[in-house]
Amino acid sequence: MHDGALPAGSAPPGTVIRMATLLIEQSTAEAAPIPHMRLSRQEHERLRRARGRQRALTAYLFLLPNAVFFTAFLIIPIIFLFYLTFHNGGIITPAKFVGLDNWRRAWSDDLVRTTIRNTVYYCLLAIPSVFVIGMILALCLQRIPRGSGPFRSLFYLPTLTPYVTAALIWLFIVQRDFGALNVTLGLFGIPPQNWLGSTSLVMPSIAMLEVWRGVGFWTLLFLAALLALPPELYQAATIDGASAWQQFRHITLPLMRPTFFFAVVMATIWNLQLFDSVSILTDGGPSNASATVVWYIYKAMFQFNDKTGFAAALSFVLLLFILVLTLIEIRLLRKPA
Amino acid sequence: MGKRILSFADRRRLRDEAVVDFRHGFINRREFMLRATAAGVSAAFAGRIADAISAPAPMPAPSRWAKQADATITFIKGPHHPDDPKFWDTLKQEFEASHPGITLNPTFFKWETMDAELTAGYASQPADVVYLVDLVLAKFVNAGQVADISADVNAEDFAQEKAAIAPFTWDVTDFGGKTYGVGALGAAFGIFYNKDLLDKAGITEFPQTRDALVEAAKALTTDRVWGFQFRDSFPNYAHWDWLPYVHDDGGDVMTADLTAQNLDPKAAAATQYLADMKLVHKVSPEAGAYEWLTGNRPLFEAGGIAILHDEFPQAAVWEVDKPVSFNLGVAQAPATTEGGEQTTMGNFGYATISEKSPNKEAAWEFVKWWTSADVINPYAAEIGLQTVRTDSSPDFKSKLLQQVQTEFVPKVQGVQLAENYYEMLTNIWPEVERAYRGEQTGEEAMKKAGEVVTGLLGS
Amino acid sequence: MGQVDLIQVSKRYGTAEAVSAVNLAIADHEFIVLLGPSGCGKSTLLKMIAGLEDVSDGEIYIDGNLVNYARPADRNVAMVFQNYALYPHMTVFDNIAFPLKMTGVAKSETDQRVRQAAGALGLETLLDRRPEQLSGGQRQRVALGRAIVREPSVFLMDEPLSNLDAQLRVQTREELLRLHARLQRTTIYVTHDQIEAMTMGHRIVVMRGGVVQQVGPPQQVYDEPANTFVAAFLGSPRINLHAGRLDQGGSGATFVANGTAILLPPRLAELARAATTEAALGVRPENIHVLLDPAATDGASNALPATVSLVEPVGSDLYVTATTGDLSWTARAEPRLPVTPGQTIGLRLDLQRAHLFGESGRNLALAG
Amino acid sequence: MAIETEFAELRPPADITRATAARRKGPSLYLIAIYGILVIAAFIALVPFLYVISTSFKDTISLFQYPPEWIPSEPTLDNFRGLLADYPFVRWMLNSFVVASAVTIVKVVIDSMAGYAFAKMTFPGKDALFLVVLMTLMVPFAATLIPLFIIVRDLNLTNTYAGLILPALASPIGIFMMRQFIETLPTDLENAARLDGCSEFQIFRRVILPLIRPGLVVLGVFTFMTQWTSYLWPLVIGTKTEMFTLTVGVQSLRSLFTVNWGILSAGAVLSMLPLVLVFLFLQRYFIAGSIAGALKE
Repeated sequence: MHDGALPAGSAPPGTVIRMATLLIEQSTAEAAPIPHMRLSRQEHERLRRARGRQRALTAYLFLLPNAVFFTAFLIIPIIFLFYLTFHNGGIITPAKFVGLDNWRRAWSDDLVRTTIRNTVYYCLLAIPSVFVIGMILALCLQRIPRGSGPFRSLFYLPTLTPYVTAALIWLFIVQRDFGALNVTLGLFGIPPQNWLGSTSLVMPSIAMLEVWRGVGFWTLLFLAALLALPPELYQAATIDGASAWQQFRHITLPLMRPTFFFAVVMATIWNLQLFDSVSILTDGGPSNASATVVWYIYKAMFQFNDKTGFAAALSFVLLLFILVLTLIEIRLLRKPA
Repeated sequence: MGKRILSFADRRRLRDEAVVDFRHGFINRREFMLRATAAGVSAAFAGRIADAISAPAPMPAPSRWAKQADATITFIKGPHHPDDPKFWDTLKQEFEASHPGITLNPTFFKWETMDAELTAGYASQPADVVYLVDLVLAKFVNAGQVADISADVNAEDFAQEKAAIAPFTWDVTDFGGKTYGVGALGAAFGIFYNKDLLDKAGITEFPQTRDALVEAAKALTTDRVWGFQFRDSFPNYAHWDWLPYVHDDGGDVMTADLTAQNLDPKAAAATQYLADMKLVHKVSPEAGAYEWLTGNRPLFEAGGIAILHDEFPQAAVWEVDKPVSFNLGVAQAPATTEGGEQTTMGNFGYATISEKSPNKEAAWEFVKWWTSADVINPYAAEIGLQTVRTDSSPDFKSKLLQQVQTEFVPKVQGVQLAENYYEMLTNIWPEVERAYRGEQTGEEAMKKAGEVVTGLLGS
Repeated sequence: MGQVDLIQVSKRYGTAEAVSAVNLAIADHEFIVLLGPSGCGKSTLLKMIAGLEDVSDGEIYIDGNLVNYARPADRNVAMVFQNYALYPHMTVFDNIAFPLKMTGVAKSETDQRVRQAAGALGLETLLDRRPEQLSGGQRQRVALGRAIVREPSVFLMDEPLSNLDAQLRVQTREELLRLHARLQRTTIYVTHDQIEAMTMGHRIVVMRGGVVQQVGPPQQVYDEPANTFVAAFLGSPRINLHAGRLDQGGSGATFVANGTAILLPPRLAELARAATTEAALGVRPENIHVLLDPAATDGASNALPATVSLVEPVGSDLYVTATTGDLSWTARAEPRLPVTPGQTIGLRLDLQRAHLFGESGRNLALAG
Repeated sequence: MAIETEFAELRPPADITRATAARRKGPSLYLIAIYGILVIAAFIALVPFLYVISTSFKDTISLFQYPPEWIPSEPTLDNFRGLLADYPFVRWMLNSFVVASAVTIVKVVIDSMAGYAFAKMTFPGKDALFLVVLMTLMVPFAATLIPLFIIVRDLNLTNTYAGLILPALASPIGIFMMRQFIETLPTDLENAARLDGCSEFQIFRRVILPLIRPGLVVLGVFTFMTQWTSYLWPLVIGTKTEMFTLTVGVQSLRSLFTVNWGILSAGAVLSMLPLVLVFLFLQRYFIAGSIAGALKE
């Protein structure tokens, strides 16, 4: 096929077919006699339903083991929790039906508003920073030729620490006189800070603990996603002269969208349920500055008198809050890449 | 199911071969898995939940004629000493030796989750004897979970013992004329001071009034030593250091008859006094600076604090287990004015019998045995806690504990037992903390605290 | 026995109809090809026969028994997938042996049958390799081995050659035909490549938009296309197809399109009478003869002067595209014909072998 | 030899993809900066541990000198000896190990089965069920603690391994991960196996499971780690000291009345050791197989 330019005025080969197809309509097969089906419609329906049932049964068999534990140890407790929201007592005292009191209180109680504000403030502090640091470290790990193995293990170490140990370690770190934080700040001449004792610093210091604990997990998540990206894209971009930043902006970020989607959704769900470090380190103090929703649920359910219904209602308020946030995130992040 | 009494060792051996102890009978692993999955799905199981939801079904009361023997008493308490489990192994042998036919099963809850564990216990199948601290006693009595033991307590054979236990404990365990527990032991709270630092500053006698305390604290404060320190955050039970000052001024969380709040205005002066230690006199560290276990105590041990509010049982550690390098003294919180009343606060625990216990007689035998002088005193001495007996006192190795038991315990001011007491304290404390940080005055803090208490009294 | 009957078979995804009311009777030992552009439903139809897709409507019979509701394994069919679908974690031997192991055939017999199948396909030396260590052709043969070893009554092949390079494709095509000749198993072969269809199938089923356009032996479908789609789809280079009008003038029927009038021979004139005025004329390139001297066309009713627009030498032939007025025609000529673009030549149309299509593209020569 | 070296430069660097920046001769400023960031980050990750490790070798007296000694002047093993003598630490470690591995093994099997059903099978109520699975992720565990405790106690499972293991089998995260992972497998493989005569279960065992081994390892490491570090449930369900798990045991060292920091840090160090070893061993899988696989949309 030599591709000399076609002489002017001649119609390109394609046009012939296009005109012809205008006339083509549905044409019938050859005129052989049309055979008809041997089974009646009802029989087919019956057989089809039987097959559907058989397939569903196999699927349910696959789900059965999980379903047993799921119902016994998660669904029934949640149903029992929901039952509690309409009653007072019900655990160590006979349940007294109180209608929507608990739900109303869960919306109106001002400590609930404080705890929601604290929890959201904590998430705004912890999630972006853990993602940014995680991403930076992942990018660095991807670029160094040697030694990424040991670094990976070191970063992952904090994630392996049980909450309790991490909180105890953190007590050492934020200790006023010989804590690592104040000692390092002292080097720069900054006076020792009252980390867990001041209302403005308590949430940032808990966020620091959670970032210190969580960054390993997110770094490895992002690194895994980076390594899974096809290398030839980067080679092409380098040949086209794209700078490292342009490559990051136009190749890495868009392709990492599914990972970000998983990361943001999971991080929101986990961080909105912050409880362990708050209950061990500050128990919501000082002056409820570090009080989170789950901390308040735990207190109301176990420590206060006859507040289990309120605590149950508050847990569902938290569930709805997380659900709404997750649905928003799904819509925001799920846009086609 | 025939009952097979196995020695302790056998039970442990079987236990380790993952054989499950299923209500004192033994079945092997395979049968257990069958039952667990069956229980997991069977309708009966769902019925079980319905029972738990409808009402805490009282366990079938054992008929009177059941032989006294063959009862197992489960006892649950919080750990008072790292070696508590060992102490209770020996106590178990002693009890079983003197009470043939009753086996004792001592267990522990953890202080941090005492409420969760006890609530869960009462919700299904609690221990027969439960050690309840006064903070939670009212809540569980109010919930009908604690047995009324007035009959046993007022019986003649117990009269002599009853008289020997401090009267304030009987007031605490008395609800509507009935008695729900026997005082066992507890902790009194007050002041420790570094005698060497005081001598160096020329203070020969520990200050008895608030003004004297301020002057002493100022004299003691240097760039490396804090003259006076007290706990200021709720997880450290800071309200125990605040309440004596409030009580000296005639205030308290509630009025004596527990019907109205008693903070506003009575507690304002005490709150301001303590706040000024931090804000005006600057003899105490800034609020929240030092956490109790990793801050105040190590600092005091290292001679960084002259006068420290803490719990007296710590005297056993600082005088015997791990002696500090200086002379140690104990004292009560100072009175408001010359010759005024000095208060010692205390938090005591009570042996109670669960309403759902099937072996209440055997449980009472154990309570009587444990709270008796010749059992409770040596045990208290071992763990360094104060007892509530007035006829005798434990021969503490620590002289200071001896002094606390004889001088301060009789003057202990008990806790005000209303079932919402814990929630009141949880909501009052943020206001006190704001006063300690100077964000509001004592008066403003107590005004809000008073509203909190009134609100909770109403519900 | 490999008799396959499709009766009113349809497949619906929601409202869209991927396959609509296909009726087909496939004889035993027959090699039938489902041909059509991608998305015409041929693969879906194949998967319905295999049982990998449910039949929305209609019935499928294999060896006389209804298989609509039978499990794929119980239909005694074997399938070769487009991307071979070899188990990456198993060796070649295990891949071929897998169907026998799954249906409980004794170890010794499995061993013997696998070696025999491997031998037939020249895979003896590769038995302990893993799929990723094989070339495309080798993998394709392993997939074939896995199908053969089961000795099914029907072979189903879903574009098995499309991933091979051109040269290997021709060679494998011949091997498949030799295999079919030897095994005599009914084979249903799906492809979008018309050359494969023409060279391999006893019969071809041309499909479009889920509808069967025509069924018949390759040469017959080539020579008597049922409609303009079949005519255009078969034959390379494509048939010259022009829409126009029919005039029943005094001297007989003429076909007029964009200023070019062609007198129709008696055979076509006969057909033209039945058609409405709208019609299309189709002439295959091999039925157009290139005349170097344009003057030779005057006087002949089926010869037209034209100016050359494109010359495509393909070695064995020369394809010349020239235009008369607004119509462009492609003709097949001798490879060394001295023709250059722009030159005016004559085109003689062998109208005896031309096709006349009526409304909706139906070939007027075919009945009904 | 000269020719060989001369050509050496001409050959392109071994791996163009991994280190596009490494092409320049010698460690460039860019590389130094990257290594710098990594070293600082590693230091920050490690410092808290160093502190605890050094404390675990100090005897409790010299713990709170000012300024604190980073490297203990006279390191002693008393804390470790005291820990192992006074507390059933080995038993706690055994408990943690038994519970974590039992949950991991069962979870990997039942979650991959559920994941396969959600990824590849069609059945009525599939989307609704999967939504329920996701919703349960959002319920704070603390809220279901009491109802769950009542159920487990009514089953008479307190202070038993079953009481520690069974409730943990109800966590939904594994199903979500497995579905994402299995969805990435090409359907042709399954179809080939169906044609070869496999029942659904045989397809799952012989085709699906071998192919998702990296995913299984990721789920395994994740579950083991979550169980090993879980605190609230073992705390409530195990009242006898010999039924504590490590996390509960270490926390109980900090009993209200006396805090022995030396013993506590020794406990923290020993409780970390096994998990670090498990991670180092499986780390290659943890990355290579990787969560990315599980996340392809």
